[in-house]
Amino acid sequence: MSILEILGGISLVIGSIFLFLGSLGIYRMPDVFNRLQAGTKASTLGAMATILGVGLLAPGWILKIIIIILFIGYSNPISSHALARAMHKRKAFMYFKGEEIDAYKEIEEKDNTEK
Amino acid sequence: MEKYLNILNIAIYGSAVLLMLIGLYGALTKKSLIKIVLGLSILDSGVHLLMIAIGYLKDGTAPIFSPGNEDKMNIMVDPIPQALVLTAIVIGFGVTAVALSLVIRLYRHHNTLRIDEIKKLKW
Amino acid sequence: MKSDYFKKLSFGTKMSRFFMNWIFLMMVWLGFTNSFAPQELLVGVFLTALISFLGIRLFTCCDLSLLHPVRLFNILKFIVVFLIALIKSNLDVARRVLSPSLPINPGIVKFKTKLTKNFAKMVLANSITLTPGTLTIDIVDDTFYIHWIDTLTTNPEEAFKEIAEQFEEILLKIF
Amino acid sequence: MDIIILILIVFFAGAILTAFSGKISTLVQDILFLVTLIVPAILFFTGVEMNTETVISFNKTPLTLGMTPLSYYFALIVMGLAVLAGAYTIGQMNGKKRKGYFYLNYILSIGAMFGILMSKDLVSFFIFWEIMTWASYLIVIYNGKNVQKIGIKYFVMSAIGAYAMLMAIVITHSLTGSFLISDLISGFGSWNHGMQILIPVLLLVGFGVKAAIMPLHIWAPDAYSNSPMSYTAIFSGALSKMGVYGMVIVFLTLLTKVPEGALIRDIVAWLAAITAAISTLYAIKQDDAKRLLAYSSIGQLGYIVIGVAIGTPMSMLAGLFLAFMHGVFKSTLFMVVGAIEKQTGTTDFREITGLIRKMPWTFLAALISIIALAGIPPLGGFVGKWMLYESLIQSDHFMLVTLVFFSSTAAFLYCYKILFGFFLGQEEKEWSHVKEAPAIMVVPMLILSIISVVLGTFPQLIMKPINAAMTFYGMPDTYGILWKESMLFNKWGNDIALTPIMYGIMAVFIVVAIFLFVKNRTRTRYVTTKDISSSGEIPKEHENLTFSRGFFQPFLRAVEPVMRKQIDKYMLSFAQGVEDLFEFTRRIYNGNGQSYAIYAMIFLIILLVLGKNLFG
Amino acid sequence: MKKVIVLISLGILGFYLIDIFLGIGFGVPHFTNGVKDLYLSNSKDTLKVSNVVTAIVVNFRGFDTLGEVTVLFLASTALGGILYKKRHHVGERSVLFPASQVVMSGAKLLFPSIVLLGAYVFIHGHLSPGGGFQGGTIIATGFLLMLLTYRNYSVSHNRLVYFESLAGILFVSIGLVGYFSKGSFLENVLPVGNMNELFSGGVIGIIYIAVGFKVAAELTGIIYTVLHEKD
Amino acid sequence: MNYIIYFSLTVMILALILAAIRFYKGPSAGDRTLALDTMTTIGVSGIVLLSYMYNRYIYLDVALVYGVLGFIGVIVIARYLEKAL
Amino acid sequence: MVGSPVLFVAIPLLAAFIIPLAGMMWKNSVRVIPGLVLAFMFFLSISLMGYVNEHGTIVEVLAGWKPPIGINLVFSPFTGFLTTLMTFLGFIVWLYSYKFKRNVDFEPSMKYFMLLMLLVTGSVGIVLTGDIFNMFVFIEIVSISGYGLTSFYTRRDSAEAAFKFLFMGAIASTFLLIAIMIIYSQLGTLNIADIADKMPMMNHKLKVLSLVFFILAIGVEAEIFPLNGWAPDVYTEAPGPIGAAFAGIVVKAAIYASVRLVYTMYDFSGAFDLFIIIGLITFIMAETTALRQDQLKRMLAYSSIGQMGLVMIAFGIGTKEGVYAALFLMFNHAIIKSLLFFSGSYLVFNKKNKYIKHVNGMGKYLPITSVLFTIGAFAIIGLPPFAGFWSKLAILTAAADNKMVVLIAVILIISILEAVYYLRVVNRIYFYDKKEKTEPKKPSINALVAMISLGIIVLVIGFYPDLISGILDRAAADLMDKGNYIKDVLTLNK
Ligand code: NA
Ligand code: NA
Repeated sequence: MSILEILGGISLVIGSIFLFLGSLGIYRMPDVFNRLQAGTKASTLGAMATILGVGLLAPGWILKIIIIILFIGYSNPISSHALARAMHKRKAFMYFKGEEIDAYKEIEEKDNTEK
Repeated sequence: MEKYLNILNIAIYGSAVLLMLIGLYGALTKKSLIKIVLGLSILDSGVHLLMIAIGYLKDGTAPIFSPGNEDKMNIMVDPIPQALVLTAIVIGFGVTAVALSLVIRLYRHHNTLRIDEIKKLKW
Repeated sequence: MKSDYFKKLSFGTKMSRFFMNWIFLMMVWLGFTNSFAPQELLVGVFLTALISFLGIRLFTCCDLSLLHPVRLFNILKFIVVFLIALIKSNLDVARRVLSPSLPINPGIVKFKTKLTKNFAKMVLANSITLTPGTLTIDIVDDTFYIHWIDTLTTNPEEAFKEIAEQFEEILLKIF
Repeated sequence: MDIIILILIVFFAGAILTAFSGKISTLVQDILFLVTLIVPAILFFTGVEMNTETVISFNKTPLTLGMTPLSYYFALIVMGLAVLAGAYTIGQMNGKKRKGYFYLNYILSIGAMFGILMSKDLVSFFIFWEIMTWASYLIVIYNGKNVQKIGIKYFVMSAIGAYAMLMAIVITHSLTGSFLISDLISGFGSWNHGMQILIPVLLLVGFGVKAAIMPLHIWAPDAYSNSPMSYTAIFSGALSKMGVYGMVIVFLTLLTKVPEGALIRDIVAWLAAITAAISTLYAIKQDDAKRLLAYSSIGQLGYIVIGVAIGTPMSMLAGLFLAFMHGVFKSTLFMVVGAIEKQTGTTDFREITGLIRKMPWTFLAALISIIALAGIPPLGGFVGKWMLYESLIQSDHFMLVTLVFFSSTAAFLYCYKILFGFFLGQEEKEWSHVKEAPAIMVVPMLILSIISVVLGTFPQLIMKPINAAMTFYGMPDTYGILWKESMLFNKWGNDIALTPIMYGIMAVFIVVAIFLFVKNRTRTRYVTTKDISSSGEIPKEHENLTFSRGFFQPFLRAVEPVMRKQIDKYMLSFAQGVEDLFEFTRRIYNGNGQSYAIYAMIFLIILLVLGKNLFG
Repeated sequence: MKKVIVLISLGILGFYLIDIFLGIGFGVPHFTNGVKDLYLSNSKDTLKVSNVVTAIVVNFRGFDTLGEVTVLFLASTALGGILYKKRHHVGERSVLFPASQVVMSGAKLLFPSIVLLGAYVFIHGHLSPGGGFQGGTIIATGFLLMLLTYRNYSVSHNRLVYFESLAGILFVSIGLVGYFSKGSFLENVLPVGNMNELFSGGVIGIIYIAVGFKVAAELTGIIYTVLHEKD
Repeated sequence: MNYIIYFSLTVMILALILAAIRFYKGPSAGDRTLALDTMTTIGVSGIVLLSYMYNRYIYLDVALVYGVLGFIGVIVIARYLEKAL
Repeated sequence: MVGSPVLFVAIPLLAAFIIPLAGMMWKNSVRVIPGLVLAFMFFLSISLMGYVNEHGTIVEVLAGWKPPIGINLVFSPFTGFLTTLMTFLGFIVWLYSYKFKRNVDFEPSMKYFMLLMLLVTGSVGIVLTGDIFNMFVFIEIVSISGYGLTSFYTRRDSAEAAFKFLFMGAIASTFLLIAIMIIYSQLGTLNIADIADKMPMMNHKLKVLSLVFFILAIGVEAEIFPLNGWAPDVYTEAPGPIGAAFAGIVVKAAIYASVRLVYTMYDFSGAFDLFIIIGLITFIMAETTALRQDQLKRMLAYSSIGQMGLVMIAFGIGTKEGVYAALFLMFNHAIIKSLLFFSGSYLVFNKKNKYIKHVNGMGKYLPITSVLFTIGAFAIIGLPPFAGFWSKLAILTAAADNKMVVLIAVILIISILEAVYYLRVVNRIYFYDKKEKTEPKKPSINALVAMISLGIIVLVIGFYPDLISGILDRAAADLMDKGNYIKDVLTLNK
């Protein structure tokens, strides 16, 4: 067993666990924003690690693997952000522990008055 | 009788047929134009699944020769249904696009998506 | 709101952007093909040149100056910082997700950034999204609105320090 | 080129030329019209030879043309009438709109009738039959009144007839492999029994429509009275004879070979007799001359069909003779009514009166024709009816004789009505300006009247062609046996001195006529409201007081129960019911796409379930 | 009532369908001397195309594909007709307001790569699971991304038409070249090369490139038309 | 090594199930989209892993295209959700 | 050989792709090129017919792969006859609509003529192709062109009609795919000749069920009852000439498809009875429904459906005479119904709902159009000596030869209804007074030329049916000879 294979295996295991944690976060968190928080981070890292693991196991594929990793790392935060903004604009339910802390409200109120 | 007992048989064909029936049900009973179009799409997907399933060969691989599997012709799944389904999908897409554009126009004129309110051509 | 599309570009800028784009796309092409076979490279060179040429006005973030060694160094530095943050954030997520009580105190805070380039802002926003407990909701001009899973402060400056400072420093050197 | 084809070409080309020549001048159009009718007549009388055949070779369906003695006989009627009525038409159509349209269809229908008579195969027979039907249909709706009702009724009945015929034709083809009439006749005997019944029945339905036999007659009164009178003359005189022509062939050839032939003969004869009786009653009831004559025509056709259907040599002789005579005198009467309509604008007995001095020649023609029609000696009608009675008695159809005799007698009533309604009675100021019809209308009427008189006196003139026609189809040669000079031989072999009897009766009649004529001429009687000349009816103040109002009321009241059951009312309500049914089928198409898809599903499932059985 | 009828009908239909297909069987060879084997061997030996599906789609049954391209072309034409309004106004917009700065910048950088990916997919159609349709679709989604993100990003209509038409002409012309030089429409006229190299399979690659461009232009046109369908 | 791959696959399937539950439960369209997006991400990883398992390099293309389409799909839905269409 | 069958598809598609470019340079080219292409197709078809008469069926191989590997096109006396008919009608439709108001605008005009051209191409493709899946593709080409053309006018109802059409079409195409896949799964081939050759090997149950799915799928386009609910709406809402194109071209192609199935692919005779049953029901339902219509185009639509039912009956008779009659009916129907749609459109041109009552008194205002409509009406009723009579005689004779007496009776009875509703219209044209004040629209010269040429054909064929009876004979013989078809395609020496 080469060192690459060992690293790859570790990467695979870690990646898949984080993928699971991401899904668990999505499952457990109370509102859509917190779910996005969990989903973005954990599943991005999870996917990147898993794919990297494959890349380490099959070094001949590494260039394409890198492209896929980069793509996931680049696109996932953007899509999460887009979704978060959309949900805020839709006034989706937002969980607060105590009082409401929402600095973004001012922008939306301004938008509304402009319309 | 044994054909009914094969789980994989049931699972694949059953889900394809179920998909078709769900699509048909939606298309035949829903009142919203969008839902009808969706129903047609689901119906299409069901058929595409059915087509693919027919070409499948147990333990078969994709019909693509790459270095190393050039002699595995006998375990390749049937490529023809795949080619056909490709065509069918594109055609289905075209039809769906036209359908949606018709829906848009109907909505533009009638301000509703309910087919029971769009009845200029009834009796 | 006008986009870059309508700006007039000098020939030099154009060429610079074109080559930057070409290099970038060629790298992507290598990734796609995963091969150095001459046929693939030949096609790739032509194809990426064509796409870069057609997209000369719009689809460029940067020009060749990005390849300046200092910048390249900073890019590497940024990646390291970012990866550390990413791993930290994931551990943070793991902790919150796995603890039965869901220890969160969410809220949306804002702060201002000194970055001017849109692309830089985007990179910062993405970095923030991927780092512990924060998620970019929106950028309006130079104000960032951040969803914070554990709101420590609502003061913009403090929030900036807490969330974005380490990235912004490096990004300012890159762009 | 064969002369028959030449005649047809002259007809059809002439029809089109005539139709469009109206753009040049009306005079040219009129002349062209007459020429198109006269030239074929001349060609026919000089050139057409018996028993020749011409084949127009369409490789799928060769059309065969040729003349038989029977068709020669009928062609005599058609061609002669066409020319006379044609001349009359020019007068009548003078100044009317859609002249080209009328001329076109007039000539087309004449040409088609000629074609029918010359057809030796069933396809050309059918084609010409249809052209005739359509041309006459277009004339029926010519005046644009009640187009949808009368026109469609005529069309539907014609189509029922034509399609029954067509069905017979294609079945014939499937059985003999040919469309030739001669093949039909020769092969018919060997067919299976069902077809031997079906084919004649279908053909008889087809011919029965044109011959207006009950219950296929419902189109006739409306169609006759809705057409311009000059064409009604053709309708009644020539077109209806096409049905008779077909029936003659069927009865002479096909039905002689089937055991059920006798039954079918009796049924047709009875239907014809009932037709004759009932339409006579209806004729009596009419206040409009056109409708009266229409019903009268139907009744007369009944006699003819009885003669043809019974099918003994003498009855056939009677039928064919009456067919000719009816063509002559009924056409004249329609022309008379047409002339009156032309000069006064109406044909209602209740409005017109006392035209005898205004239109004397017309009156003369009317008088002669009515004598002929009523079967009063010495004119042709009498001879025909005598033979008919004789043949019915000889073949033991006593009930039929009674019925025919009854309607014959009743016919006197409406004959009286025509004469009195129009010509006799008081002159009214309203009609003081009326003049005699133009010569071009009067002359044909008079010519026909002369023919009536001549044939009444010398029936042997046409007995010869009739005999030739009958022997051609296998009847015994009766010329010189049943009929010699102007002698008719009866059942007991004695000759009846018909001519003296006829002249005697004629003398009496002329005396009466002159008496009436003179009386009315010298003493115009003004009636008061208390006058009882209206057959016992007490006129009301607001009615105008002519003889003709309320004619025969008591009689009509007596036969009312019989007449109340109008067959065409049943037919109409049947048609309405059919349309309602279709309204129901229409609603299956409810406009809902999902419903259509559900139909599709149900259709699919039916096929899935039945598939195994369907495909065997 | 309607639903009951539909349910019963669909139930029966479902029964028949299941019965048919279970009878046919899954994952087992159905027939012995079908054309499948001919396709596999000819693809490998004659055409030197590794992706047999591509060989079928572009060569063996290339006529289908021509029809398929036509269907798409027709759909975009029909759609344009259905949603046709008098000339679009100046200053029209594809979306009501732009996306956030992040998405805009992100899309801008990503777009050329997506186009490249699409091109990659259709250029390697004969080697990989890709092909003209897939590649064209990817490019079109790239345009979709741009149209959705920028408020007034406009695709040059004429340029779309050029691409679409030229690609279509190319496809048919290749077919006609085959017809006139080899006697059969769409017959391969180029050397087939070696298996698994980029330049292999003769005209298949070129046709797939044409298809890719055409599909991309058509789908973009469709997206463009639909997005501008606002009053 | 196979055990590791099977372990990873199993965990991924569990993750998929959790995301699917979220997709089913919603409650908002955003939640569903998020769940779908996560499923896409897991799916991409899964395909990459499978392509290693079957040793078929060409499946990587599928993963890449799948990822791109998933991303654009989310953007489309997000734009729709913020009523920009 | 002057050309090749593949040009029927290649040239129009090439043109379709060139037209947008050409349109940028010369606007009118978007109208002119489709006309040229359609004319070319017609002449190609005629020249190939000449060749086929001398040398026998042409089997065109595509992509250099012999059947059953590759797709092939079959230009035989039968398919050639239909191709000639379709391309001719396509050209006439083009001619008729050349100067339509909306066709003067660049964009709609381009779309209209493009869709029309591809509608014809697709129909020709259905007829020529020797491959069952390829036929599916062409069916979809025809359908989508149809959807586009139906909703061409932006009146609101046209979209409704098109949606119904699409709805049925989409369901139909699904079942078509299923049928094709069942066949493929059993025989491993998609080539029609190969399928026909191997059909005896197929499991009987699957054979029956696949045919059922085929019938459902093709029946929608062939407008058989009860799958034709969409058709009247489409005929009403589509532009006038498109009604003619549907009746004259699309339905013909669909009927061809079903005939090819039953006569060539499948090997049981029970299907013929099904043809008669379906045809008869369609005929009766459509004609009785037509009787109760108050809109002109709707009436024409139902009449057209009824005629197609008659065609199916004729094919169902199953003898050469029956096929001859069916082909004759198809020919007549194509020509006559187009004439009726063309002239009918002008009779109710400016009216919103196109009620039959709007034709009142048009005889005075549009004399030529009215005469042409009348000729068409007389011809379709089967009045001798117009063309319709010969086909009616042919089908009746064919039925009689097979002892189908009841069938003859039913056909004739229903024919009376048909005649009645046509007569009602004709009567209105000539004998009613025009009520509306709007000026009737005079047909433009190109439309007039199109209508008159159709009218002349009706008259010429009526007076001299031999002109086409030879062609029909050969076509019928060709269809009946299944073995020859298989041999022609599968033993190709090319
Ligand atoms: Na994510
Ligand atoms: Na993603």
